[in-house]
Order: sequence, then C-alpha cells, then structure tokens
Amino acid sequence: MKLLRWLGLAALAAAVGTAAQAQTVKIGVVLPFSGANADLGHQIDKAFDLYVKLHEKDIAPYKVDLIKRDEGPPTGAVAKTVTTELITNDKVSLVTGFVFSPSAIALAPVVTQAKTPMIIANAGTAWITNLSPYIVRLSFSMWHPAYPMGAYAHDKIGCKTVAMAYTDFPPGKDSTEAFKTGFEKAGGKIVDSIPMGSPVQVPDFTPFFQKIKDEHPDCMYVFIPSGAHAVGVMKAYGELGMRKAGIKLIGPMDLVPDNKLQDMGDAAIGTIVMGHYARDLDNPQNKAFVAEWHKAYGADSYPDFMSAAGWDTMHAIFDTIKKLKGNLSDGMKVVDAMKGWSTNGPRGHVMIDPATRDIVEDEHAMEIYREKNGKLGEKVLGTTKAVKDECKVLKLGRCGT
Amino acid sequence: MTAALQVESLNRSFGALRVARDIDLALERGARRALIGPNGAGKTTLINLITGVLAPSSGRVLLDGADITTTSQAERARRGLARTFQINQLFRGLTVLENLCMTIGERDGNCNNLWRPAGAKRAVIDEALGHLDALRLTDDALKLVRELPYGRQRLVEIAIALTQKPRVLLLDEPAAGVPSSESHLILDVVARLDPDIAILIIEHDMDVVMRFAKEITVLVQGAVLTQGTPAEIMADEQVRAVYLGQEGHKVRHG
Amino acid sequence: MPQFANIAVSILFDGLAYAMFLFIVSVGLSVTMGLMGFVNLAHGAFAMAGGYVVVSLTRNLGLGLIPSLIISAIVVGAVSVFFERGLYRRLYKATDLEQVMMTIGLAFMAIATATYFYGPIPKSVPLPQWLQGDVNLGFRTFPSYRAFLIAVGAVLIAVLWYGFERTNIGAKIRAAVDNRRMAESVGINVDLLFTLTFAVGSGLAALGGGLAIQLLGLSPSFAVIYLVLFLIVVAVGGLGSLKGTLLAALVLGIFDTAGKYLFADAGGFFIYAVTVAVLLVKPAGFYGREQ
Amino acid sequence: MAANSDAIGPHRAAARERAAQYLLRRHRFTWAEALPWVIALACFFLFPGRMVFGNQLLIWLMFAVSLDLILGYAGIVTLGHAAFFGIGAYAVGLGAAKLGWTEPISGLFAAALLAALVGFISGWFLLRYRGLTLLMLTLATAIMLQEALNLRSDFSGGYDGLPGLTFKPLLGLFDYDLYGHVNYIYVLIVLAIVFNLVRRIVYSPFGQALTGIRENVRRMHAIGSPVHRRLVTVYTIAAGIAGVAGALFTQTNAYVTLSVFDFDNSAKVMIMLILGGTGRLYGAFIGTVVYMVLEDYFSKLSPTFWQFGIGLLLVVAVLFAPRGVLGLIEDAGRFLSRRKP
Repeated sequence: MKLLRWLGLAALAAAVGTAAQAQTVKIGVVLPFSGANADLGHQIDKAFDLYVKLHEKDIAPYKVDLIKRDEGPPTGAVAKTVTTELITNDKVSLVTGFVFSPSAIALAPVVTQAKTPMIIANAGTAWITNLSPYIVRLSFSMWHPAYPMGAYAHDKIGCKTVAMAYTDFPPGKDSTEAFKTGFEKAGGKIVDSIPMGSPVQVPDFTPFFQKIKDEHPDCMYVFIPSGAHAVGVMKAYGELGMRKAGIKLIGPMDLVPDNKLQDMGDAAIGTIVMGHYARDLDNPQNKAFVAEWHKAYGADSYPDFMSAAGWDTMHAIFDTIKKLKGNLSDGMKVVDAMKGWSTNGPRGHVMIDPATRDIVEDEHAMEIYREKNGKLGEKVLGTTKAVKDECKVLKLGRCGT
Repeated sequence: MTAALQVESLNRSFGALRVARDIDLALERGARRALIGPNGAGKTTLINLITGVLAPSSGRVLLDGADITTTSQAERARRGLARTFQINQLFRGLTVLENLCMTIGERDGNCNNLWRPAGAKRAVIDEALGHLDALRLTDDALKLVRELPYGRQRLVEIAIALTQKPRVLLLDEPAAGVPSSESHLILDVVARLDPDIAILIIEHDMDVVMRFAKEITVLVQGAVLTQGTPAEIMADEQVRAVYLGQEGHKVRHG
Repeated sequence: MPQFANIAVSILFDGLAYAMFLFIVSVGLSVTMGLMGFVNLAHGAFAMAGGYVVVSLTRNLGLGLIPSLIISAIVVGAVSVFFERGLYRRLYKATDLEQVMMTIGLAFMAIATATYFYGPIPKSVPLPQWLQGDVNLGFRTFPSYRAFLIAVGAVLIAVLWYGFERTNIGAKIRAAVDNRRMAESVGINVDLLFTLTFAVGSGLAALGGGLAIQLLGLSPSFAVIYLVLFLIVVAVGGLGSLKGTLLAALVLGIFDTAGKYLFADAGGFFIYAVTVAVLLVKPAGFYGREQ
Repeated sequence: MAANSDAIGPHRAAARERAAQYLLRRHRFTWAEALPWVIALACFFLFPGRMVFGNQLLIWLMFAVSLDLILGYAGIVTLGHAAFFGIGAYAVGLGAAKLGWTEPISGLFAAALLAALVGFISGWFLLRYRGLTLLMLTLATAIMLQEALNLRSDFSGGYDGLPGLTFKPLLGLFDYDLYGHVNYIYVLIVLAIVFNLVRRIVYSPFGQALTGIRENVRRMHAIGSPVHRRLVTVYTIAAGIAGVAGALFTQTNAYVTLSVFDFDNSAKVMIMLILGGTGRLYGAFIGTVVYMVLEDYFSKLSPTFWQFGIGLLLVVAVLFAPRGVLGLIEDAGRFLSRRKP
C-alpha cells in the first residue's frame, strides 16, 4: 500500500508541475449535456463558449482549454467520477459548471482534498458554499430571488395569502422555505404548500393547481426546475383559467426562462417573477450580450439567467487568469483572487462576497407582458440592490455551519 | 394391503365443463395399468390431479394410504410419485447428465447445499450414468438436451422419472411423437421397468396396451366408463362403440 | 355547488383526461406485447417521434394542430413498419432479454437523434384559439384542451372497439392473442397481423405523443421517462386486452390525479401502490389470461 | 451419434468416464479464470489516473454479478434490483451520518444483512409471480421505497443526499485518497471474495437446481424441488450482494442520494449483464467493462450524443451476439470443437 501512496503523491506532484508551467490553463467544464436536463447544460455551455470566443485575446499570451464532461443525471455519482478524473487525470487547474446541487455536494470533499477551485455556474442549494473553502459560486442560491420575493409579494403585489407549489427536490424545498421566511416576516399567510413530484418526470400539473384554485389564495408561488417543467406549469395555469379566478402566479425567474418564454403564450402574461436576469434587462452589457448571443446562435435562441451566470463565471475565471498571470497552480490563491471580484455583467452589477464566496447581485421583480413586436417580454417593476444569500445571513440550518 | 395409489371420487370442473367426474382408481404395488380413452376424455387432466398440478374440486388422492390431496407437487414427488409428460418437459439448456444429476440432487436433498461443488459427489454422477446406461444414453451424456433428436429426448424424459426412484409412476404417452422406428426402444424400456413400481400408462396404441397392461381403465368425458383385464375390455361392447370407433375416427385424421 | 362535489368533479375530469393520454399511448404496446410477447421498450420513442413531427408540421409548415396530429400518426405508423420489418422481425423468437436490449438501444438512439435535430430545449405547439382557455358546461368550467383530449380518446375507443370486436381482422387479432399456435394452424398470418398492429400501435403512440406536448411538454428524453408509466398500464390492464388497457388507464389516471390532489405529499406513491395492489390480486392484470 | 450408443463395453466405459470427469472437473479453477484479476491489477498500475472510474466500474460489476445470480441462473427477471443496492448504500450512509458507524468493513456486513432481509421479505411475496407481472412488481416496490425515503427527506437527505460522509481508514491503516487508489484495491478485494462466493453457489447442487428452475419450472415441481424456497433463498443472497455493492458505492463516494434507487440503475445493470451474457459468471465482467468503457469513451467523444453510440452498440450486439459477448465466444467454441475429429 505504500506504493499506492507514492503513486498518488507522484501523480499529484505531476499535476501541480504541469499546471505551473503551462501557458494554457486547463479548465474542466462539467454540465449535463445529455439526459432530461440537457437543455440547462447547453444554456450555460453556449455562454461559456461565447465568452471564450469573444475574449480569448484579452488573456494573451495565456490560453484556456475547456475540457467538457457530461454531468450525467442529478445523482452526483457521475459528476464526481468525471470531475475527480478531470483533476487527477486531465490535471485541470479548476473545474466549473455544475447544474445540479448533488454534484457540487458530492464533490466538495474532493476539491478540498485536491485544493482545486470549483466555480459553480448554477447549482443553487444555499449551503453548498459552506462545504469547502475551494467553492466559489457565481450563479445564485435559491434564497437570492425567493427571499426578497416574500416581502415584495406581500407589500407590492398585494398577496395576503399564498399557496406554494414546488417540485419535490431540495431546490424546491429551499425556494419555498426562503419565500415563506420573507413572506411571513412581511406579514403574509401561507395557506398551502404542495410538493409536485420528482424533477425527473414532468407531471400533469393540473391536479395540484386545481386544488389551489379551489383554495382561492391571492397568489400562487411556484418553483420548478427551469426545464420542461416551466412550460407545463404555464399551460396548466392557463388552462385552468386561474388568473381569471383572481389567483396571481408568482415565483423565481426559473418559472419563465427566456429560452422557453416565447412558447408560453398569453397564459404567462401578468406573471410576476423575482430574478437577477431577463433577456431584455436594460443595461448596456446585457444588450451587447444578447446581441452577440443571437449572432452566434440564431434569432430564435435566447440566453436565460443560467446563460448570464455562465457568462459571468467565465468572465471571473478570465480576470483571475489575468490577475495571476496564468499561474493557477495554487487553488487557494485562485479562490482568494476571486474573493471580492466584481463586474458589470448582463445581470448588472455582481460581486463575490469575500466572506461567503457566494454571489451578491441585484434582484428584479419582473412582469411578463406582450411586446409591440408580439413577443413576450419581461418588464422590471422594481429592484432590490446587492442581495446576499439570506440563508447564510440568517444562518439557518446547514447555512449556519 | 393398502394400494400404492388410491383415487377416491375425484371431481374437477373448469366453470361448467366437468373434466373429472367421481373418478375412482386404485394402483396396487407393482400394478401395470393402462388408462385409455378418446381425446379430451381427461386422461392427462387425471394425471395432473393426481400429481397436484391441478387441485380437485372434491375427492381424495392417497399415496400408500396417506392423504396427499392437499400436499404440494414437490412433496408428492418426494414421497415417490413420479410422472412423465405428454410433451417433453426437460432442462433443454443443460446436458443430459446434468438433467439426471439434478434430479438425484433434489431427490436426496443435496440441492439444499450451496457450498460443496456438485461434481464432488462421484456417487451421484455414477448413479446418473447408470440410469443413462440402462437407456443407452451414455454417449449423449454431455450433449445439451435440445441438441438430441426427439426420440432420444423422450428417453431422457423417462430417465428423469426413473431417477426419482418412484413407487408410483405415471407415464403420459411415453412414445408420443416418436417415429415407430424408435418407439419400440422406448416401449422396451417401459416393459423392462422394475416390477415393484406401480405404473399407470396413458397410451393410444392398442397393441402396446395389450402387451403391457394387466388392467385397463377406460375414461370417457372425465368419467370412468369401465375397468378390467385387456380381454374384458376388448370384449366390452360399450368400449368398442365409444372408444375404438373414436379411435378409427382419429386415425382418419392421421 | 358543494366543495366536495366540486373536488370530485375536478378529480374525475382531470383524471379522465390523463387516462385518455395513457390509454392512447399504451394500447398499441399492450396489443403488440399480447400478440407476439414482444417487449418493445422503444414504444415511447415512437410517441416522442410523433410529438416532434407535430412540432415540425405546426411550427415550420404552419399546419393546424389537428391535421398535424393525424399526419404525424400516419407518418410514424408507416415508418414504424420499416423498423418492424428490418429489426423487430428478427427477434420474434428471441428471448425477452434480447428484445429488451435491442429496443432500449433503439430508444437511446432515438433520444440522441432527436437531440441532434431539435436540440434539448423542450418544445411546445401553438394551440388553435378554440382549444385555449376553458369551456363552460353550465355548472362549472373545464379546460378546453382537456375536454378535447377526452373527446379524442372517446372517439378512438369507439373506433378501436369496433375494429377489435366487429371486424374480421380484429377477430383474427383476438384469436392470435388468445392462442397464437392455434391461430397459425387455422391459417391466420400472425406475422402480417403483427406488422399491422405494430404500425397502428406506433401510430397511436405518435398521436399520444403529439397530444401530450400540451400536457407534459416535449423533450428528447420523453422516449424513456414515461415508459414505466406505459408498461404499468399494460401490465395492470392485461396483455393484449383493449378493455383491460382502457380500464387500467382509467383507474391509474384517476387514482393518480386523486392522489396528487388529496395527498400531494405522497403523490408519487399512489400509481405504484395501485399497481402493486392490482397485480398481487390479479397477476395477469384486469383482463389478461392467467398463465 | 445415436447409433454409437449400441457400441461395445470398453467404448461405453470410456464414454462414462469422460462424462464423469466433465462434471468432476467443471467447478475447478482454470488458469483462464485468473485473467480478469490479472487485468484488473494491471490496470491499477497502468492507469493510476483512472482509478475513480475503475472503482465505479468494479462496483457496477459486483452489482451485475448479483443480478446474474438471480436473472442468469434462476431466471428471475427483475427491474427492482436497484432497491437492494440503495438499501446497502443508505445502510452505511445513515449509519455514518446518524449513528457514527464509520468502520467500513463492519458496515459492509450490516448493509448485506439489511439488504438480504428486505430481499427475503419482498422475495417471499413477489417470487410467486413471473414475467411482466414480476417485472412491474419489483419495479414498483423499488420506486415506492424511494418515495417513502423522500417523504422523510429530513432523515434521508432526500435528493440532496447525505453530504460529507467520512469513514474510518480501512483496517485503521489505509485512508481514502483522492486518486481512489485505496478504494480500487478495497473494492477489488471485496469483489474477489463476493465473486468466489457466487462461483461456489453456481457450481453447487443448489446452483444446479436454480438452472433447473430457469430451464423448466414445471419439471422442477415434478421432480420434487421446493421451487419457491430455492428462489427466495437465491433472491436473498443476491440482494445481500447488491447491498454490499451499494455500501461500497457510498463508502467510496463518501456520499449518497436517493437517486441510487432510480429505475435507471436497475435497467442499466440488467442491460450490462445481458450484453455480457447471462448465466455465465463472467458475462457480468465483460458486459460491465464493455458497456462502461464505451460509455466513458463515447461521452468524452461527444458529451451530448454519446447515447447514440451506446444504443447502436446494444442493437448491434443483439443482432450479432444475441446471447451476449460470452455467448458468442461460447458458440464459436462449440463450433470449433465440432470440427475436431
């Protein structure tokens, strides 16, 4: 067994060595390219590629080499295998991507042991960043949109009573928990909380919504993974004529991802979501971003909040490469370099909180409306500036540790 | 002395269709009884009832005087009641030798052993080979059953039943589907069986029946029409009317 | 009207709509499995294909939903014949395991192919005005699309019932399902029957897939994620039984809806609990032949 | 051939002996059987960077072996085998998280026992059924188990799983390393032990009886075999082994989520086994290696479309190697031996 140790050390040394001299920074990209959630992976991957394409020259003489791996199903197992091997075998300087929280959770011990930075571009379970000092998150935690939505729904939208419906997996629980916390603090009343099956299958939402319809709350807060589910929710909501029945649909931006918004039809109009990004968010960086996106991927392909986070993620990585002069051998240095990093990106002004290594971003309340050109758009009603992950602020449950 | 096998007023019906009506039948030790009757008379059904594949609606089955009406197929087999099937029921994917070794294993309870290799008991293998020898199957011992010609598969069918060391043996048309060129081989085997075994044989070929059987039971529409010695049966007018006529009819069908 | 009645009506109505979707997709699977004992795990792939054909027809060629659905069913049904002749035919005599392996393989290939042509982003189809919103049946309103779904289901049931129970071919199919050897011995060309039922079954699956877009959305993995559901319907209904499949679809659809509505926390549980309960009592399903 | 059976004494004596020797020797180890293990060790030194993958592969292999015992030998077709994998995985997961039971080897035994227990109970009820019915019953049972645990996600960790599990060093000596070297050897040793166990069972009289049940259950009843008892016994054993595989999965990943119960896992392990060849001991080896290595290769080649490759592999395999890769080899062997004088 001594031999094993020796082999291990040797390989590790080699890893460090090669990374040190390389002019090319190897970056492991782990996203769900196949399977039921493939579209989420592709939304981020397109942003990565786009950023690299447009900004390669900025980091000359250094280059980046993206090694892409399939994150597989949300089990953590596949992600853990491929990512560990990206570190041990492909000797990447850092790993990024990660749509599913289980992947990040499973990998926390690995990146800690390997001292390899893990730059999360989506996985949203709040307490992930507490699992390892090598984890940095540029996307968001479920709490970022959901918590402020609580107060906003009560004070501005006028929801006195709310029924919550969520896909029965951790992000769903987080999101509803966060909303509940904010909403009740503001004095609202939760009348029901309905789990709507696993994230794997898109269920027939009608029974759940029919129940809520019969309960007549002012508003219905829905969280679903922003894949095939989103469209289903909107259809069921429309079919049941719930808006006519006076039940407003609210939720985090996952409810109306831009790449599916145009499929949602009139049913979506009037829906109010809280989120840090929308395709027609009005800031110059975003205008440019969207324009470049359409140029690269065609007029009927839209970036969504995941793409925006992906874009900023790659931006942060590039800035770090510049800052460290291409030497990313020391994981802790990389993480330190990212602490406090900030930029004006598609999402507006974002910053990495040095204390939590989690993102700080503005959250916008946005209403879906019909644009003059007939397309559906999102109109910003109000903005909460510099929102932190409230779960960690309040030190709730695992967020406290 | 108690009969090796005793069937008392056995009944069974599928919905309205009564496939067994008050059947009484006794096999003494060493009996050689033929069960004849037109197609659909319920001959195979009777065997299924005796062996426990089917449960009777009413009536009793006794093996050496012990009531086995409700005991499982397997238990009956372990108590010495063996059968062959009209259509081969063999372990086609295994070698002939394995077919027999397994039978011995189940008979002696070796198969409860998960640890000792099956091949470790030379005695078992030798016994199996003995049975194969008796049926001239030695050369096929290592062939997969499904690779054998039907006639020889038929022999394996019987070999398995004999390997069970039964006290009562029920043979369901042992020579069925075998070209007459080979059928004599099978019937010789049947004729040479251990005189202590009580045997009930279903057979259509009257010559065979006459040669083999000491008693004959005639079954018609699930009920026993008559029983008796071959001579009596041949003489019986009813039998000629019902059965032999039917047989002629059958022959025309080929 | 009183709350509980209102709830009951909701459950029955939504359950019925859901049941129709289950029935339309599963019936073909049931008959083909009953007829040839062929385990076709690629059935969902045909449904998925149907869905995408509808997407192309409505979005790219601007056809209406109804004609698109019909065309898609026919196209997929026709195409399925090639698969049946080219691949399935070789495995009639094969073991279930081989059939499982090949058809799962086909499903995988279908998923990748669909991803290649349509991308992984879920698709949806534009609905004609009269299918949006809801219809008022006097005592309360119902979503129009679901009413439509139920109507389509009803029509199909009528047609299938007639074809199955009243036509010569239907009689042959029933005979073959009941006892294949016998059917062959009296000169029924079972292989041809199978090709026919396979095509019709795949066509229906395609139709179901097209109709499901509005319910469940459509992405490449549609080919497999609902497969278990269809198999359950087939097993509970009984292989090769039209009646059984219908009854199973109704029971499962309504129970599932009721479970989601009344006991959302244990929602996922119900459909499986029902399945186990039924199969423990009736191993061959509602109208299956006991072995 | 048949004619020869009328041959004279000495010839037949020879035939007898040949037949006897075949059964007497069949269960003995041949040199060829050392090959997989040699290869496994060789890989350890050749691909030190791939040990995490190798580790996963070995775990799946063990899972497949357990399935082969019931599917390949007893002919029990199940789509719920992941249930036992999951129970084993959660046994050690919860043990470590809630009870602080972090000693790995005793954990394996605990997992095996628990999984076997559930296997025994469920088997007792379900193994009266066959075919599609059994398929659906096993599948439904597994999913209901998953749903039940998700209902108590406060306890099971739900689909976010039980994070940050830590286990004591093996035998108090070897700690788990990032490169999965210790894990690989650990799993390999356990696999060797488990496989030897399975191999013994397969060649035992009990194992023969299982093949009998697979080949012709009616006849088994007729020769007095307690079929149900045999099936429940082997099902229990297989469940225990699957449990061990699951336990290793949790220990070597230091993590487990409810997804271990997924239907996909039951299906995947079955496909891998069929691909390699059922009822052939080493079919599980070949199937798992071929499937997972190609999956790994394809998914690196094209993270998006790799499923096409796997699908094609399966279809082609069915058309050209219907009884699995090993079946193909076996047939070739028979074909050649026929040619021999």
